[in-house]
Amino acid sequence: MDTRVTIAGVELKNPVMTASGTFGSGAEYGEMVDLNRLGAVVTKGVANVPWPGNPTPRIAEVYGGMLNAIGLQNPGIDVFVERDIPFLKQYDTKIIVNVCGKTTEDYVEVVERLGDTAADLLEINISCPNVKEGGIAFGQDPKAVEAITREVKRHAKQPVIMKLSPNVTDITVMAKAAEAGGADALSLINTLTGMKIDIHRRTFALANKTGGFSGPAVKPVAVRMVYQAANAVRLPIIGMGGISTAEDAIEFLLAGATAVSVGTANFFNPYATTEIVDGIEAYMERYGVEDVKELIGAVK
Amino acid sequence: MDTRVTIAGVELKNPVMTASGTFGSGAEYGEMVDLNRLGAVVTKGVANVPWPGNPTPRIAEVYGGMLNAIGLQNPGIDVFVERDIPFLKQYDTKIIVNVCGKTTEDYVEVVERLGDTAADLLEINISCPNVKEGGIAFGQDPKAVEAITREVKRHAKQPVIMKLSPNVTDITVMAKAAEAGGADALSLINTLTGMKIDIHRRTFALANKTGGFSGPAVKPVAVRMVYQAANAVRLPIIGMGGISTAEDAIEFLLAGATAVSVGTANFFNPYATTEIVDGIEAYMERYGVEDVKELIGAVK
Amino acid sequence: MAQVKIEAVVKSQEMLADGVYSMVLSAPEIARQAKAGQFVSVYTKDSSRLLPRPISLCGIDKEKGELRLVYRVAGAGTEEFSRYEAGEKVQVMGPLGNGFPLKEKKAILIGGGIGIPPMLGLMKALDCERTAVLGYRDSQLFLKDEFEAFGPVSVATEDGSAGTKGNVLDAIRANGVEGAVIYACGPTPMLRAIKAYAAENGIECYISLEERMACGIGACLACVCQSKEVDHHSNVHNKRICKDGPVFAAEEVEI
Amino acid sequence: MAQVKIEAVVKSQEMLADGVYSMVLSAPEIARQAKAGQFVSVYTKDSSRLLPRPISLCGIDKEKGELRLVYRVAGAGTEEFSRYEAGEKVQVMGPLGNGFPLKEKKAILIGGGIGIPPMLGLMKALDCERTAVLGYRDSQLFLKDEFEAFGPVSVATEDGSAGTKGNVLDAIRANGVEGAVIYACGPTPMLRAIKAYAAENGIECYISLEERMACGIGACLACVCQSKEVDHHSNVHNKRICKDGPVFAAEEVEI
Ligand SMILES: Cc1cc2nc3c(=O)[nH]c(=O)nc-3n(C[C@H](O)[C@H](O)[C@H](O)COP(=O)(O)OP(=O)(O)OC[C@H]3O[C@@H](n4cnc5c(N)ncnc54)[C@H](O)[C@@H]3O)c2cc1C
Ligand SMILES: Cc1cc2nc3c(=O)[nH]c(=O)nc-3n(C[C@H](O)[C@H](O)[C@H](O)COP(=O)(O)OP(=O)(O)OC[C@H]3O[C@@H](n4cnc5c(N)ncnc54)[C@H](O)[C@@H]3O)c2cc1C
Ligand SMILES: Cc1cc2nc3c(=O)[nH]c(=O)nc-3n(C[C@H](O)[C@H](O)[C@H](O)COP(=O)(O)O)c2cc1C
Ligand SMILES: Cc1cc2nc3c(=O)[nH]c(=O)nc-3n(C[C@H](O)[C@H](O)[C@H](O)COP(=O)(O)O)c2cc1C
Ligand code: FES
Ligand code: FES
Repeated sequence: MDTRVTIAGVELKNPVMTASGTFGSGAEYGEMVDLNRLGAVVTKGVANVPWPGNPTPRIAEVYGGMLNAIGLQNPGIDVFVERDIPFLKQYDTKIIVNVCGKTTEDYVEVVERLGDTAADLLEINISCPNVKEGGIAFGQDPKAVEAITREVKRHAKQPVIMKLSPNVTDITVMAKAAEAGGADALSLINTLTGMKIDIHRRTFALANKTGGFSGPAVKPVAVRMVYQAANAVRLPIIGMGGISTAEDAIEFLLAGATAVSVGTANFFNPYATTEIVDGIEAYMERYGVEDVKELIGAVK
Repeated sequence: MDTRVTIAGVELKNPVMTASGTFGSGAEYGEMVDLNRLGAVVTKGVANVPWPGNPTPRIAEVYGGMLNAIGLQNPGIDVFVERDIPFLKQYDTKIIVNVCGKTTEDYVEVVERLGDTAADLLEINISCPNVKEGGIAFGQDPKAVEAITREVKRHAKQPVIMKLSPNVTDITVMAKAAEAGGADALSLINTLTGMKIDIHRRTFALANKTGGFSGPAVKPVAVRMVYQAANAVRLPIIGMGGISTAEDAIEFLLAGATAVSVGTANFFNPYATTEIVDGIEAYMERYGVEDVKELIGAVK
Repeated sequence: MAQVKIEAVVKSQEMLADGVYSMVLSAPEIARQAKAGQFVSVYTKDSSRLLPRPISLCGIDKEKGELRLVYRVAGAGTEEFSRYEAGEKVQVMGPLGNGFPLKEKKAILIGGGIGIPPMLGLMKALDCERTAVLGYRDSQLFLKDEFEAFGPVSVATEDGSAGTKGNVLDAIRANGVEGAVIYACGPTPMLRAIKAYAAENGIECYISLEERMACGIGACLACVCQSKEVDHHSNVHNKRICKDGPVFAAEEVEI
Repeated sequence: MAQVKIEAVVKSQEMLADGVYSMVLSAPEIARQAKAGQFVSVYTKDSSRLLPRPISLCGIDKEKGELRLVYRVAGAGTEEFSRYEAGEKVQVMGPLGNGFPLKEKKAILIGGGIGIPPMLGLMKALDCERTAVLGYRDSQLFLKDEFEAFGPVSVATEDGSAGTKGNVLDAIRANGVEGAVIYACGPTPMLRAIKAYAAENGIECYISLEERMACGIGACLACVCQSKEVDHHSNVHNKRICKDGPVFAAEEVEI
């Protein structure tokens, strides 16, 4: 049985990876999960300098999911390169570094610093709904998507995955803009913008008022967007949004994703990623699928 | 205790109404629910001529909600005016007629036919994701929103509520466009576009491939959009999307809605609407709220 | 009176065959009004699954106020039901749908697979000569002995391990089953074949259909089938299985 | 070893005061490693509520492999827990967090409201002179008698119905409670006052903090508090309560 998939020339032992921001840089979950079993670990977003993130409360539970407004707290690229990359290097898994920034220059700085590291792929987050500058501001305008993609590509040594926002009228427009800018792959979806109000205290549940909505509840939107994007561009797609079981992961593959990321599910099932790896194999066995690549985009 | 609210000059005995398409024209649920207790009944969308709707399967269950692709099956305005309006007229509740169409002329024709009926308000659905022509095509472009609003307003005798799609980058742009076109009120949200794939049969769960996603799972997106729209325009807003309890309804009021619609919840709890009416009163009692209008937009 | 949504109590649960269960519910408000061929909407307790599971009435005990549901585990919802033990409380709405018309003619009752249970309710309710033709996958002939109390029973099995090898029509032909009215419930290909058979032989025929449902009471228009005549509700050719059906005269619908 | 997520079994459940429950879980893999001041993440069975409910360890029985959780019903999740009976299975992850440092000095243990339970675990774990100061709403003095087995106990109640009327600091002053190290858990305003009190009096002080959590193990950065020094993980001034805490030296954090 062949579970390997390839993204922009990088071969993953299986299509299962972690979603940025839900798995740290792997160290915390590494106590419970064998990182060697994952196709890739995608790290929390890292910027050129340390970011303190947003005030608390940063998360709220909602029906079938959660809102977060972490605000991209991160130690900055220096600490990251010194500490987190060497940590991940110990494992037989691919390293995908998620990059955030407030300006194009910020992104470029991080990307350049990563050039001579062991990072296998770069995932550029232009879709974080929780920061005032950068983030989603880039991800909701096709011209901005194309421009930042082009600029990042000019400076990147590794292949570049553009991570798109679902908070748009037409995801195919954004996907095509990233393709036009030279992206090697796409990740989608980042979180939907959501809000929760505490009716007893009459306040917002999050200090930031709005937050990014993730978890099983968002899956139908994510599957739809992956399907639309996969049928609009020729790039490999990393699908995510509500994946918590192997069935969910397979749904994304059938919709057109080449690989999948598991995010919020880690919080309620720390063993989710490896259970999904096992579950995909069991499905392939059951239906006599020799090569996982046969599943990609098989439902049209 | 005063639970009355006013939308475009029409006074509702309480802010609880049904969401279009989930309650027929009231007759079916009337066997279980006392329609006299509702602020208003919003009917299933009606077009100028009968529409057969989409092939089955038209619905699919998803985590915390459902997808539907009914495709606006309806008997056409003639049967509607003859049968459904007189039925609703028997009750002490307001009648809001939801209008759909493929072209601006279709909408105008229906609106004109409704002019001398007992309909109290018109809700114009420019956001149905399940029909090829009309529907969402109008609702995702601000110029089209403004134009159709203006045209409908020119022909409407009753106040006009424009029903907006959440499948947009910026809901405030659409809200402002409707306001500019002369809308008297806004309804939001219609359904999010979603997809489900049956991994065992390797087919789409819906004959239509995509469907409108509704139910408790979508609430955080709906609350956020109601809040954003309420803070962008001066129009009263009818909030909906995942409301199944009084707590949910109050969350929408606090976010800025003047009234709320209950949709998918009717399917798993036919008594949802009247339970919500009771629950809002209990909340007002508990917190000493004399007038429900104090709650509207109280969280900023 | 009309349908109600109530909290029913499980009286008993029993496995009849691999994955096929019989559950008796105490639901007097529903049982009082119910008739054969109607169904109930059963709700799961798992709040990620909100839509009703429509299940036909296999038995109605008006005196005890009980309903019997016989169902196959088909997914997560029915799997949840199969774990209920006596005493468990369940949200149930009903009775829903029209039920079978009770004709005073020699009747052939045809059930295929999980379409068998509603025919047992009808078998009991009819008061004329009647014979049952039951199609199973294999030799696990659930409910068959209960039908035999009311009339002769022919069996077809897909694997040939009992009765006629093949489908219900094979069993009808093999056993020379005759009648003046057919009632049938089962998979669509079976119903399609029966409709054709009835038409050819000029036999009155009623079939019970299935479709995905949301409201279960005729409001949402999810569960339509194509009807020959313009339907009275939507003024098109779409009858609602939950409200106008699930039982239709075979010639009324395109399947 | 490290934290694990396991299926624990409820051994007993008891109401201690209005809305305050004591639940004992069999969870040997966690109990074996646990220490006072740590907590566990408890998951609800309702699949609409996915995040963990962090609950402190009130008692750890390493021999029996049991954990005791004492919790207040604060919302839907804890309400669900309160309905569990012996035999119920529960998903639990732990042990989480750092726990209290066990100093060999005369200790004052201060618990306010639902901050009382973790102090009982510490009261048992300490092996030096120790006194407890417990702040309650009213005369329902849950767990008080259990503290008394290990040392003197002072009580404050908001309504004055038992002990000193007022808060824990009022009780400390009223009873002339003295010590060389303070351990405290309770609402933030109480902790803030204790921090100031300890600083004024030059007493070493450890406080246990709370924040909304998603991962519970330091990966998601949801549960931060502001720290005086740059934290080693994110290189900013944000310590993670779930991983770097929940217990902090009072001067380490801004509250
Ligand atoms: C009028 C009617 C009567 C029925 N009577 C019986 C009966 O007596 N015994 C029995 O075993 N089954 C019966 N069924 C089928 C039964 O409703 C489904 O097997 C059941 O809903 C599956 O639920 P699940 O959660 O196990 O499966 P899932 O596949 O997880 O269900 C997902 C969703 O699809 C719906 N669904 C799945 N299969 C069907 C289906 N075949 N028909 C309608 N909705 C479906 C479910 O209700 C749910 O909303 C009947 C269906 C209808 C429409
Ligand atoms: C380290 C730590 C230890 C704790 N120890 C105890 C204890 O021993 N006994 C006890 O009764 N309570 C304790 N709490 C508080 C307890 O976690 C909350 O009361 C509980 O999570 C409420 O859940 P709910 O579903 O009942 O309420 P809801 O309000 O419905 O919960 C909604 C969401 O908010 C979270 N949440 C709500 N209140 C809190 C809170 N105060 N802190 C963190 N998350 C919260 C829930 O976990 C859930 O994700 C502790 C909290 C922390 C952080
Ligand atoms: C707590 C949290 C933090 C996140 N941080 C990041 C981030 O730093 N960079 C990023 O690109 N996406 C981030 N995301 C988005 C996820 O990577 C993912 O796109 C989204 O959560 C949808 O997947 P899920 O439903 O499986 O969680 C974060 C999500 C969560 C829940
Ligand atoms: C089965 C179904 C049919 C619907 N039909 C219509 C319709 O005809 N016109 C319309 O404007 N909205 C229609 N809607 C959208 C609802 O009115 C509502 O906007 C949406 O479902 C969100 O609310 P909810 O989550 O409470 O269901 C329909 C929704 C459902 C589930
Ligand atoms: S299920 Fe709603 S009309 Fe039949
Ligand atoms: S809860 Fe995730 S870092 Fe603490």
